[in-house]
Amino acid sequence: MATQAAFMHGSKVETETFWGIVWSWLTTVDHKRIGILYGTSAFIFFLIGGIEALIMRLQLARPDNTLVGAERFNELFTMHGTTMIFLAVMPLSAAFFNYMIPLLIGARDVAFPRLNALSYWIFLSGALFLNSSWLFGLAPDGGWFGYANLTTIQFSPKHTIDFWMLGLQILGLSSMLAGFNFLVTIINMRAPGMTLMRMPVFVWMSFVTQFLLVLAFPAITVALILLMFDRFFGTLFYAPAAGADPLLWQHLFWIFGHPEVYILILPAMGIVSEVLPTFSRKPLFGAPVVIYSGIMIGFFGFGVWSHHMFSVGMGPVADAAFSISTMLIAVPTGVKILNWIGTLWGGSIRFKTPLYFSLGFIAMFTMGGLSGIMHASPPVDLQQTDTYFVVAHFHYVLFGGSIFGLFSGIYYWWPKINGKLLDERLGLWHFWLMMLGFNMTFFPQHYLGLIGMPRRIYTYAPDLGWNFWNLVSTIGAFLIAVSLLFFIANVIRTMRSGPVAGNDPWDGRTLEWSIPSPPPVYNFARLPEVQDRDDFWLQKYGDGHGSAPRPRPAPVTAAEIAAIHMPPTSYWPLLLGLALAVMVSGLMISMYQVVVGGLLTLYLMYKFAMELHRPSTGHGH
Amino acid sequence: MIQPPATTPRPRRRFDWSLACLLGAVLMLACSCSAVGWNWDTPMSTVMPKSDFGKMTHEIFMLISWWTLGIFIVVEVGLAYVCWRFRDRAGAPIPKQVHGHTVLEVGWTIAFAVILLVFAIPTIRVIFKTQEAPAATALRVEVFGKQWWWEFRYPQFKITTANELHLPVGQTATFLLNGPDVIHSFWMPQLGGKRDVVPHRINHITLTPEVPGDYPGQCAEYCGVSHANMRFRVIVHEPADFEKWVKAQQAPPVESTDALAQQGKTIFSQSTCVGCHTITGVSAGHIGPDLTHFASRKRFAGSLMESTPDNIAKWVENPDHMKPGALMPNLGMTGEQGKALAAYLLSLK
Amino acid sequence: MADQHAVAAAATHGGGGGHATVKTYINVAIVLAIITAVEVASLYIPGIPGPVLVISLLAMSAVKFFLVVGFFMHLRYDHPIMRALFVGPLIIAIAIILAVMALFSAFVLLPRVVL
Amino acid sequence: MADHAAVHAIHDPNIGNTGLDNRKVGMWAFLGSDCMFFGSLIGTYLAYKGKSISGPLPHEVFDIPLTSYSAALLLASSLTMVLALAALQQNRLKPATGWLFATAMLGLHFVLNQVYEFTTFVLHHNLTLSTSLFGSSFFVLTGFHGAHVTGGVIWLLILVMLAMRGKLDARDYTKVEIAGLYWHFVDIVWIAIFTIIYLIP
Repeated sequence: MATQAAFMHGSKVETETFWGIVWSWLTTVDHKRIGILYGTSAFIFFLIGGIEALIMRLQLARPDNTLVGAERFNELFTMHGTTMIFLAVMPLSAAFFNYMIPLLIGARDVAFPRLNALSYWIFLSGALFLNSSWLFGLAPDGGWFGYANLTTIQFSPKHTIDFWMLGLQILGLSSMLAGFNFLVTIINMRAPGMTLMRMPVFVWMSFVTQFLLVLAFPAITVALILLMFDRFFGTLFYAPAAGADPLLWQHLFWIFGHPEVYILILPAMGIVSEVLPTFSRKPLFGAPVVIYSGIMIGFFGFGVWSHHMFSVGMGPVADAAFSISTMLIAVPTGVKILNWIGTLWGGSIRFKTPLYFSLGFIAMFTMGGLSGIMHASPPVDLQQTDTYFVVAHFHYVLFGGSIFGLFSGIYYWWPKINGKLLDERLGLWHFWLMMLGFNMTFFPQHYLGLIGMPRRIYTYAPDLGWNFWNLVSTIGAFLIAVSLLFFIANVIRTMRSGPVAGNDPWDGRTLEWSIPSPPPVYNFARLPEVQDRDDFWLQKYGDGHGSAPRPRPAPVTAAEIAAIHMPPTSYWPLLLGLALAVMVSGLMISMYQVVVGGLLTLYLMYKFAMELHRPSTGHGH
Repeated sequence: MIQPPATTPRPRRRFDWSLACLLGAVLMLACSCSAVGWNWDTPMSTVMPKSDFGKMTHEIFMLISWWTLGIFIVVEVGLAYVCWRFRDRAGAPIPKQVHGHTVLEVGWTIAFAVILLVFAIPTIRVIFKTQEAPAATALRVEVFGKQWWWEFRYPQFKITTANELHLPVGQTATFLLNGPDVIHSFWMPQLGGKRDVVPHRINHITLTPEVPGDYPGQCAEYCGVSHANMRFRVIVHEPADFEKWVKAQQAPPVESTDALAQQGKTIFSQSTCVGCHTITGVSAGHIGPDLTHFASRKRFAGSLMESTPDNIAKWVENPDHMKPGALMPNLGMTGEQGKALAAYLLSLK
Repeated sequence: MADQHAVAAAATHGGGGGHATVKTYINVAIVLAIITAVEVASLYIPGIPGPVLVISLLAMSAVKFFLVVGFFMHLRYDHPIMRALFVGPLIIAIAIILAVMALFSAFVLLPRVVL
Repeated sequence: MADHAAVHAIHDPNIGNTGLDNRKVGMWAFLGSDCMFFGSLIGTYLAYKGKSISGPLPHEVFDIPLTSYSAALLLASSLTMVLALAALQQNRLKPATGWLFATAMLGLHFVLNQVYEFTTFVLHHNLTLSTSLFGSSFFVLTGFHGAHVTGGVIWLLILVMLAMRGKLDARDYTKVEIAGLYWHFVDIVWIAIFTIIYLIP
């Protein structure tokens, strides 16, 4: 390992001194390290978003409460939504894309390693930019959906919306760059023999997600650009007095926003589709159907956006059309759930923490999906939209779904990433407390919504029958917080003294379990020849229809390892991420800063592009 | 690099009693909480429809609810059963590697599609039914959602009022929704809804209240600082009572001869109040609520507070303190002036 | 769409698959120039009914679009993956433009009252 | 392309297991994404078409002959771009550099035409970003296209510079090819804008 580590960076420096280690992380282009950076940042932002949620729940614990005022509450729900979506769930998924996709497809890295680093640094600069608004007392307060024309300069004259609007553009850029990178990686870097239909289902769901990322973000980018021009340069896109229709924002936003929902859930579905087969020791039931369902969901995802807008008065024809398309999209989703249960059927189910979280995913996501069908019917949706019923619905999808799925992935792949197994006992405490806390928080919100509690209100009157279940919901939220303490304790304990995992602690089915934990920098000393979706399982056990396990390949020689070429480190991605933040923040400070930052960004882009042009004559590390 | 299949017998897992006890305790707590009851008949309940619109909505809601509840139970019980039945047993062989079942896949895809068809047909019927053009006899009410209060105008009666909507029972009413500032949403949970108030676009919603009563309503689209405080009330009258209300609103306001009230009137007419508020015969401002019959309304300021002398005095002293972000400026009124204004306003029956 | 033009081009230039030659490029450019000229000229011809004009303009620009994509961008010679990566999003984009247009002209349901 | 890939498969980290070049696949993915970007902008323009309540109307300000000339410039630049690539493939560096330079100059001419057009609108027709919905949506849509062209011109000029310094030859075919893909895309966006915004009444 020591020789590998030295080899990894292609030079003698670092891994010795503290600053050497820091520098090696700042300049890394290794997909695994970038994955860890994404995961760690995302978890921190998850905690920040969680604290915002806890303060909101405290405010709502009783009627006419005065813990935080109206302005602060509006900031909290705006930042909670924005943080959880863009800074927690998406980057946590990105962490898995980064770390696992190359391992699952048998590649040594992503297609564009430096672009990958660039995505991360742009993400981080956008995330810090957005959250720096708290320091200036200018936290965004327009809602994560930022409906125009409330966000125009007339109704939001302070810089609050600017932080949100510019921060989201930076984050969108990061997501799109990562999206292109993973699209190319998945299309072009699969190991020999891994046809598209032999690709693990997590990779498939990620593949669909990347399409959604690169096709949905342009729509919100345009919406945000129009808003930016309205706020800074006096255009009239969202000015009703000039004949504009503020619904333009809603359409552009939800053309992005609905695919975004699938961007948040599909990776978790992919994780569940890996975890269930491993722990029931059976292949995924109807894998092609699960894959096609994912594709259908992705495709239809672009045709249902207006179901977020049934109350705006689109007219009966549009209401009916979007209602039907929304109901259609429920079919592939339901099919997936039954296929997961079919995977468990007839298996030999080993109850380990990752599986608990995956089972939790199925149980809770089912509920979120079913309440979603209710909103697909516009008349019902008219009563439920903008009430706590919807809050309950999408938390069942995004918390009960995405977060449970992502935690399943964390427990599942932790030994691969860190070489040590997380503690099962603490893991179960985490799971059960989270499950209880989650249901205690969000189940009563269905009821609260049905008896008329609207969303986004910082206070309510005491005589509406909402008091008791709001209190229960608040207690549940704190239970979730406690469950996360168990997770953090688990992580700390495992880092100090966890059992060593070995290559294949779960008796896994896919390629990542065939290599050491943690994997060497080049992942695969020899690129695998893939014959099946569960290739590693077949190597170990044969296909169960008489074919014998494959003979073990010859040991890898030192010469083979020495011949592997890995890309050198690069500091341009980091600098480029910083320059972009300088340019964008200039919009709120001075146009000179925008120009200087813009020229700097262009220059750094040039340097970035030229770094590997003719590497033989360039600075060979 | 490939390891041989694990053949060592797995140790029997220790049962975690502390976790089980905790789970049991919380579960019992949850059950007892549920025993407190789920009271559906609350002031803003969406499941106690009091109009034709609400009832049509509710029927579909109940249809989908029962079906989805059924599916939910089947899936969850099925999941639990599968987990129990196929749990790993010591020394069990590798299970049969089943890859799928085409007939099953086709079967449940069709089943889902059929169930959704059951939802889609009544849905589409109700969509078109509730969005028909209203009859000419329908009562027209113009609804203006403003940051953060509601204005209601009855063009055929030439009445303008605020935060209190009066409707006759059994008569179809069409609401024309409009607003001068940002997007709001007009929602009367017990009567049905909601429909967004989008600036410079006329939206409409038509319904027939069927039960007299006093129902709360609220803005349902986030509209800025005091979104939570943008409430209103709907009073559904018997037709005769509605007539009476219309007559009273059309009449000029009755002024009190009380000295304090007269003092209040002087303050009102000599201050900037007149720039924003209308009181027939006194002022003609259009930015704030019409105050002509202020005392006929039980609540004020986005239906936030009861119209008591104390509340009104506090409000005019510092509106922002009572309703964060209130657009009515702080006019620097003293406590005395506030009391006088309250007396005057409460005399405007 | 691209295939139809490919067929037409193959007939004209006698070259099927493989690389486009310089001669092909020049021929395509000539066709593009002619179509553009016809497009602009059609604006100045009086008496063309509106819908006919709109449809023919759209058709002509679609032909130009796919000529450039197919020949200059080599898409007709390239791997199907490239085609999928471009044509798929293009279809979604066009569908969304059409849907947005429909949604924006179907809104006002009742006459506007004057504020 | 297949034989091209086979030669480089061993050495070139940009060639994937499908034999395709990563950068080219990436560029096509980006162009697909950019379709959505311009699709949203064009959708916005069309949604607001005819909704302006003041200011000049499109047909009052458009200078069709000038814009047709601009359209012809971009089409011509697409031709010079493929000629540059054809020359580069045969490693005829001088003509390749020349055609690349010609492409950049045609692009620059287009941008200058647009600057002139915008200036005329502002000075002679009183049409600015804040005049009307038409002003807003027209300037933002065509402005973003112009920004794309400007970016392309800079890209091409960098390639020309590299070629003049002897740092660009047939080995860099793919680098020039993806620049070309981007350039042609900018051209086809203009084909759409020209018809939808300028020509259709």
